[in-house]
Amino acid sequence: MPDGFSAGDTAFVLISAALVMVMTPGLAFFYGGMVRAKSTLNMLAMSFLSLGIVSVLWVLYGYSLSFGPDSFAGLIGNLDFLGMRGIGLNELTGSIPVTAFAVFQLMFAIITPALISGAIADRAKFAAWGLFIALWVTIVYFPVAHWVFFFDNGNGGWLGDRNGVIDFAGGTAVHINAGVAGLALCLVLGKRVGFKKDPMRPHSLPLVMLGSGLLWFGWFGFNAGSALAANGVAAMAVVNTQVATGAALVGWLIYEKLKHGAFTTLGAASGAVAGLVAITPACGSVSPLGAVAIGLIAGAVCAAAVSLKYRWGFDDSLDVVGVHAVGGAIGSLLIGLFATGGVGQTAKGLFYGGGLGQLGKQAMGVAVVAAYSFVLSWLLAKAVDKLVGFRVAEEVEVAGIDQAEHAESAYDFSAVGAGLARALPGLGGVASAPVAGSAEKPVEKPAEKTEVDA
Amino acid sequence: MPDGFSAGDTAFVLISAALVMVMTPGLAFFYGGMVRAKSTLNMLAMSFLSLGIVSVLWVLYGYSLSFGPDSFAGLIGNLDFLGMRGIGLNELTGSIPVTAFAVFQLMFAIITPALISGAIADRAKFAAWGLFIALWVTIVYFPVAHWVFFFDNGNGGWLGDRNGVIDFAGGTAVHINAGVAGLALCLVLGKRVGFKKDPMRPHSLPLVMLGSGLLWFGWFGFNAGSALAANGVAAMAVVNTQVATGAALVGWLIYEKLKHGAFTTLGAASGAVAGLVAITPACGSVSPLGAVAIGLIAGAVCAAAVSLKYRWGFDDSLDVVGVHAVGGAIGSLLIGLFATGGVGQTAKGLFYGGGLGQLGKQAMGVAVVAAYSFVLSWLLAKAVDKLVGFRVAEEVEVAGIDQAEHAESAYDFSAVGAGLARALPGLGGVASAPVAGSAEKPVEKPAEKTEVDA
Amino acid sequence: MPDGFSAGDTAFVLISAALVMVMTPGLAFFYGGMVRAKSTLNMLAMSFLSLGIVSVLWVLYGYSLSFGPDSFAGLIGNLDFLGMRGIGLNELTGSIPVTAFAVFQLMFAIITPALISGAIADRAKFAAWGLFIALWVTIVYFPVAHWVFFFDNGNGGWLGDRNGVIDFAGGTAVHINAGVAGLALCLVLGKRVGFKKDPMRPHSLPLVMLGSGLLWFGWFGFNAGSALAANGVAAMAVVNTQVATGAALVGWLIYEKLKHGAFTTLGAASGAVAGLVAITPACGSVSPLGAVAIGLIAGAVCAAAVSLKYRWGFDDSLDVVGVHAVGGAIGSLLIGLFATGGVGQTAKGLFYGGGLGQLGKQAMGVAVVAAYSFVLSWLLAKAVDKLVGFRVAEEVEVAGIDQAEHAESAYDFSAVGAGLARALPGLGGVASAPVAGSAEKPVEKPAEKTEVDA
Amino acid sequence: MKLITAVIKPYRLDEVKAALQAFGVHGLTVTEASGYGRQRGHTEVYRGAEYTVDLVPKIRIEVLVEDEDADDLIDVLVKAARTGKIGDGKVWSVPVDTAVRVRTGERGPDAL
Amino acid sequence: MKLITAVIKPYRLDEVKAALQAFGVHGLTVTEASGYGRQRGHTEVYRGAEYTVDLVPKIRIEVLVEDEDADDLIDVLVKAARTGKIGDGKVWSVPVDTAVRVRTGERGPDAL
Amino acid sequence: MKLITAVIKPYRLDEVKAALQAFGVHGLTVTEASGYGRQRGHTEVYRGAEYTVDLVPKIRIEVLVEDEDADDLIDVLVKAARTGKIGDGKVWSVPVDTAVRVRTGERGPDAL
Ligand SMILES: Nc1ncnc2c1ncn2[C@@H]1O[C@H](COP(=O)(O)OP(=O)(O)O)[C@@H](O)[C@H]1O
Ligand SMILES: Nc1ncnc2c1ncn2[C@@H]1O[C@H](COP(=O)(O)OP(=O)(O)O)[C@@H](O)[C@H]1O
Ligand SMILES: Nc1ncnc2c1ncn2[C@@H]1O[C@H](COP(=O)(O)OP(=O)(O)O)[C@@H](O)[C@H]1O
Repeated sequence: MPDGFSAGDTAFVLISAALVMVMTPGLAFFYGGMVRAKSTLNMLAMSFLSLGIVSVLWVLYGYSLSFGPDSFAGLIGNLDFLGMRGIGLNELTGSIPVTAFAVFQLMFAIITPALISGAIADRAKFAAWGLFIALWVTIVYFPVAHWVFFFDNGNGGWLGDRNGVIDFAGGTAVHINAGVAGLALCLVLGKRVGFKKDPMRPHSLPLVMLGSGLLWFGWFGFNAGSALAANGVAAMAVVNTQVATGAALVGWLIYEKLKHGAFTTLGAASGAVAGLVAITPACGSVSPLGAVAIGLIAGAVCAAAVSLKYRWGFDDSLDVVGVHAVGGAIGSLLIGLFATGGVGQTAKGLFYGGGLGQLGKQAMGVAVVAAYSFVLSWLLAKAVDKLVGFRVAEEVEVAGIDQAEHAESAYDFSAVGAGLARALPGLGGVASAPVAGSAEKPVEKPAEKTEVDA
Repeated sequence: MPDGFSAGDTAFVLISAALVMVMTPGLAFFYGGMVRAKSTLNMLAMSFLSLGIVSVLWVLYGYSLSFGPDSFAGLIGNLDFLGMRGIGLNELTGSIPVTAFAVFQLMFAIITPALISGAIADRAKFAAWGLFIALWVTIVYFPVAHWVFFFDNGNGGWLGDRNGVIDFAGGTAVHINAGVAGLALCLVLGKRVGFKKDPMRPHSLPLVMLGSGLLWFGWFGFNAGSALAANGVAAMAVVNTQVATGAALVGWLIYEKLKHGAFTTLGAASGAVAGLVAITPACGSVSPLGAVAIGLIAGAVCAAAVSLKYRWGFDDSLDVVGVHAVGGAIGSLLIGLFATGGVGQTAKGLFYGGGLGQLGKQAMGVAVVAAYSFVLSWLLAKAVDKLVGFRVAEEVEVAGIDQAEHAESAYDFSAVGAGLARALPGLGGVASAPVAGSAEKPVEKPAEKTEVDA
Repeated sequence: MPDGFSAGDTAFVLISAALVMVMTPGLAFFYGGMVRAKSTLNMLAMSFLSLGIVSVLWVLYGYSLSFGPDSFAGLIGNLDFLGMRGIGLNELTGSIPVTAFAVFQLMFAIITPALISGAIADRAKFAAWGLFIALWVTIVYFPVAHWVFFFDNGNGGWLGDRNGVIDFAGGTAVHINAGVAGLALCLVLGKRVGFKKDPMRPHSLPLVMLGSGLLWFGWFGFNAGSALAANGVAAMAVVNTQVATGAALVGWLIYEKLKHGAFTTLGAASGAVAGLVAITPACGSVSPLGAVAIGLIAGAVCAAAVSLKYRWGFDDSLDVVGVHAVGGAIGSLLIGLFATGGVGQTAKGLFYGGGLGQLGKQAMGVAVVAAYSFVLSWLLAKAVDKLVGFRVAEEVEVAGIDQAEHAESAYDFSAVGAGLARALPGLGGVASAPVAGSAEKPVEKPAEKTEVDA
Repeated sequence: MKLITAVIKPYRLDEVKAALQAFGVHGLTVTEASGYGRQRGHTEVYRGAEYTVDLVPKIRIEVLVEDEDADDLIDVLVKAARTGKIGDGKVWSVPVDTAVRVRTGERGPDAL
Repeated sequence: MKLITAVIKPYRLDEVKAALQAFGVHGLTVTEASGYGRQRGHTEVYRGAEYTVDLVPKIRIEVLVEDEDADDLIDVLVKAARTGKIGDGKVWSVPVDTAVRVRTGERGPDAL
Repeated sequence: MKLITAVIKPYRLDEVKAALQAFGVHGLTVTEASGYGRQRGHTEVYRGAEYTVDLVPKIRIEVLVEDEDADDLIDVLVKAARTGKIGDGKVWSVPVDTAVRVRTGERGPDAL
């Protein structure tokens, strides 16, 4: 390998890429456990589909648009790396192979659209969702990643490299971006049947906890891996990620106990995620004490934010806005207060004698990404809706989208065996008769009719 | 540590070993979710048993037979390392400790027999399965691993080192080997009661998705770790693994939608695994675009292959043949077309001007391993059947093998508490009365009789 | 980075920290699957709460008390690092950043109290548990970690550094410590309602298996990471961890089959954990063959030990004593027999010509930690009980603690949708009417009354 | 007294409950069930396999009422449960000798 | 013959089973159910959302008995199931024309 | 009209369904249940603990038939469900005042 190469750094980034990859299944479980049993599979599949589509697009043109040499004013990369060709096997970026950096960043491009899916749980046509992912990463994510993550000493992305907006691991590009897109989508698709009336409680909290556990685990790769080296900054990012997350978990539980009278496990899981989101942009700028403060604030504020949807009446079903948009904004802005100047960046925050300068830059970054993401996401969602229709029929939603879109039900705990599978809900078979669109062939006319019998 | 040692490479291989280890539980969940609730535990336990037995045999003689100095013509290792003695603490193979290489390879020896278990779901005696594992790794896996994975500049295994068959991470030694063995076993054991009549749908697709997620995650260690160093080849292996898997997921879903009319989550999970299998031998030889092509092909072809069992009437219950044998063969053969000569090996495939030479070698490797595995596995299965009987009684299978072989049922969602546990299936207790063989003592005669009351 | 820094070692320890972190969710699932459905969430939340509270305390003073310069006779660290201040970003301990070491050790401080929770399943007030965690880590864990893990060439902790007690990764400080504390707690809280009468079988064995799988996976970080470098000792620790665990799984299954007539999956999962516990202190001292021996012994002995609670009548609900206290003691003592002197330490055990010296030291270490932990844990539990009451009301326990303490139920497999969620247990909703304390507002008087209707 | 049993489509439960409340019946017992009838069933293809599914989920409701209310209650139930589509279900009534309220031991009409 | 049906609180099941044994009834069939009555229901707040839950879990027990034992059996059931709290449930009895033991085909009393 | 209720072993359900079809009954309602009777129960040892399990899973089938078909139907049911082993279950019949088809409102025989 060429000079400047570090096997240690490469090992760290490659393993980090694997850790970030596992966050997407983790997210799938986190979301999948929160919906009702009858739409669990659709929720899981929405995240897994992103693993499929984005991986392919990344090779074709995604990497090039995001990290190809800047083509204009730090807005977008060029097409030098179409098909990921022209990247030498041992060519380096910093101390690691370019391919290692490319696959690490691919994992970010995968989870970002997956995060959006929580806002439109139970009601989106699967094919339409796939189309949306492809359009959204192309028109929203790839450019924004270029703005924020592409550094080329001053000739890189306009937010990060050119204007000093600090986003260590994606508070703006990933979380605000996805959170605001989620808001746009749930406005375009409208509310679920029974929103505000039915409880719509999580059907499996252990699945939610599994998701949050895997997210927490993978997030160490997400945050520390963003140092692109196994060094002191990476180590500090691990410390900050852990303690901010723990503090946010505590913060959410306390808020909840005071407000609603119980410590819920959903609160613990959500608090952890809120902390992970908030520390994402800041983990390379703050001290452990600063991280604890950011965590406590993010936990409590997000706990309050998730009930806004009931007040304002938008059905952000799984709180993508309340956790990712709000949490991402909190973390990005608090850098302006807590940045010590002594970790990954030299910029100081207000509390460390840095004045309001950095806070201003952070606010600018938050505003720009939020605005761009909201407008474009709304337009794309409208376009998809016009083209193929984004939302399933009400009867499909009531019967459970899993049957209609995937011809499956998530569970069958039948004692009798699959002969009774879908038919005995009491047995756990999350039954609901097949619905037009599922992989079914009626035996005879009357059978046809039964297709909506549920 | 001695000269040539690399802490970075060692860190990479040790973590990779941990990643490969977690694939076996992942496989257990992937398979366990696919069977009916009444035989879930047996499916899980079959994989975990491999973690137990193979680990012990590896220390005793497995490592030595696989990676001890060649004893004859590249067919098998010698006994120099019985008990893993005589391996210096800081002795190196390449840039890492020999012990690191040994434990990394152990994880491969563990998952390979576990893969086979999917072919005989719901019906194999647990003790017989344990006996089979011990015999199979000894007589089939250890030699084949020597053929394919043991390099000793020209004096190593006859397929890989001596005849240039390319198998970067185990397309032949692991997947074809296990897939073909699965075929042999399901022929020896025969079909499940109700095969082709009962739906036998997965009892928990979230569990299947969890398994596929953990497999995907661990597979980065499986493939990239096989570079035995954190370098450019390892990085390319990570890229190829990710994009081929994503492409295969998409390929399977598309095939399914066209053929059966729905995108199933089982299809998404299976497609991902098919892609992982296919890229395994090829990830060190092809470009990202080549990997995408291999993934799309593997996804679609395996999706078609899994229905052969209904046409030809062999009960490969969880599609070990359709996914692992077929997928492994696809990947191994496509190296002959897509090898660029510029990644881990210099051999070029047909599309890169290498002619048909490599394709021929690959075909030879596939054929040899398939033939050896089928014949030996069939004989071993027959032997085990003669010795201790391989299949449970029909009434046991109908009542659910978990009760008879493990004296447990997988779930009990009873609201009343375990007093009603196994008794109220409606409560989720995957009930079925205890069956002879379970850990039960009848209170009195009539109780005896109830042992088949289910 | 300064001289002596190793990116490879740093990558290894940082990833190991992530692996150890995921053990706590893994433990949550391992325990959560073992309880009845109606108290699953409380079990999960007890572990997650440790992730929250301990992370914050570690930053505030925990790290300093455990690893700050010794303040007196190797008993406790000083306050130099309050708030984790005064630690330079690139300051090293050995070849890695101090912060990397600090976060790695934090993960140990998190899982240790979490381990205790299994002893008091189904019956502890959540707030009281939180208070106990805070007190226990402060008064028990931080000092004991200092005794065992703090090395400062002879001026470190009194057990490890000053008296040569060998504990590579926490057999005493973590497992005996937690196991004995669990005994004290279950004595203070008393038995569950229905202990010895109701079956109280695991409500989800797949969840238990998931937990054991994640524990096994993470344990490689726990044990090998304790080498604090990616070297030969770390590699040997990985080998020993894997083979001892496999052997213990086999040992437990064999014992069980002989004693009770069936191979249970709970036995496989428990055996694996027993092996992991036993090899923890020894993985840096023994050979692979020694590790296999330790594993077989630990598996069989722990399998026998878990039934003592029925004989002696203490309700160590999830066998924290039988697995962690007993397993930890076995591993710690067997070092005195199996230590080769050629791995991480030079001290030889009896079987390697080292005489009884080391065995004596090990016995001393076990006794000291056990005694200290039992007495202090008992006093703390009593104190918490006096202060806020440690145990929930009997009716709450019978109805299921999840409703009362978390206002949730773990599952709802309702086909109808959440409208029937908690109400149709047959649907899997682990129903039980809300209980005073949950987040509920009665509509009207009679509603009040229903709060105990379940 | 009569015991009215209704087997209905799961998602009609809310309407039925509301209708009963309105009618003045303040108690009922629900169980999950599944059944088939006219619609007989349909075949499915899943992962290349084809098979028949003939049971669909239903909700089973039991209500105790006094004789004179029985007929009206049946009408209320039928109206509330009806979707007009096949599989709407059945309602039937059987005579009850006696009913008791467990809490108080009251018998007959007072037990309701 | 009579069919006695009891809807009780889940955690009373053990006591009821014991009482029936003592009374000399050696068979029964249990189903999970849920229901509401006097208690009507309550509202809950969960993650900022407020909604009503009006069904609570119950256990439904069926016992076939000979006519002469019916009344005593009802009393036994009621006593065993009672907690005195609202929601204790109901017990009712309906006439049975005939009962058969599947294993032997025996009819009437012998079938029990 | 009669309501025939059968409590059978779960894995006999397929045979019973087939037999009913053959007999010409085209509708039925199934619920999961569990029960005990003669067999009383058995003790189990699990992880060193010993305890009694006395309920085993059953399937509960309800069929509405016209009076004249009741007896034959019972015979059909009993034959199809029988395994000759203890725990085969019970079949009983109760009189029905009236039955209604929800979809159409048809009453009596037409409702079936
Ligand atoms: N003879 C019967 N006995 C008991 N339940 C029946 C009977 N016939 C139908 N049912 C129940 O009524 C439901 C609807 O009946 P079906 O004939 O399918 O529709 P419809 O009543 O609209 O013609 C069935 O799913 C079954 O649960
Ligand atoms: N009219 C009824 N028909 C059928 N079941 C009823 C009826 N009224 C009550 N129940 C059942 O009895 C249970 C308890 O009744 P409820 O009125 O709440 O308490 P109580 O009987 O103590 O006044 C209810 O949950 C329901 O399952
Ligand atoms: N008296 C009864 N009332 C209601 N159900 C009963 C009664 N006796 C038995 N059963 C049901 O019939 C099932 C089989 O009865 P059991 O006596 O065990 O076998 P058998 O009928 O073959 O003697 C029981 O599990 C229970 O569900």
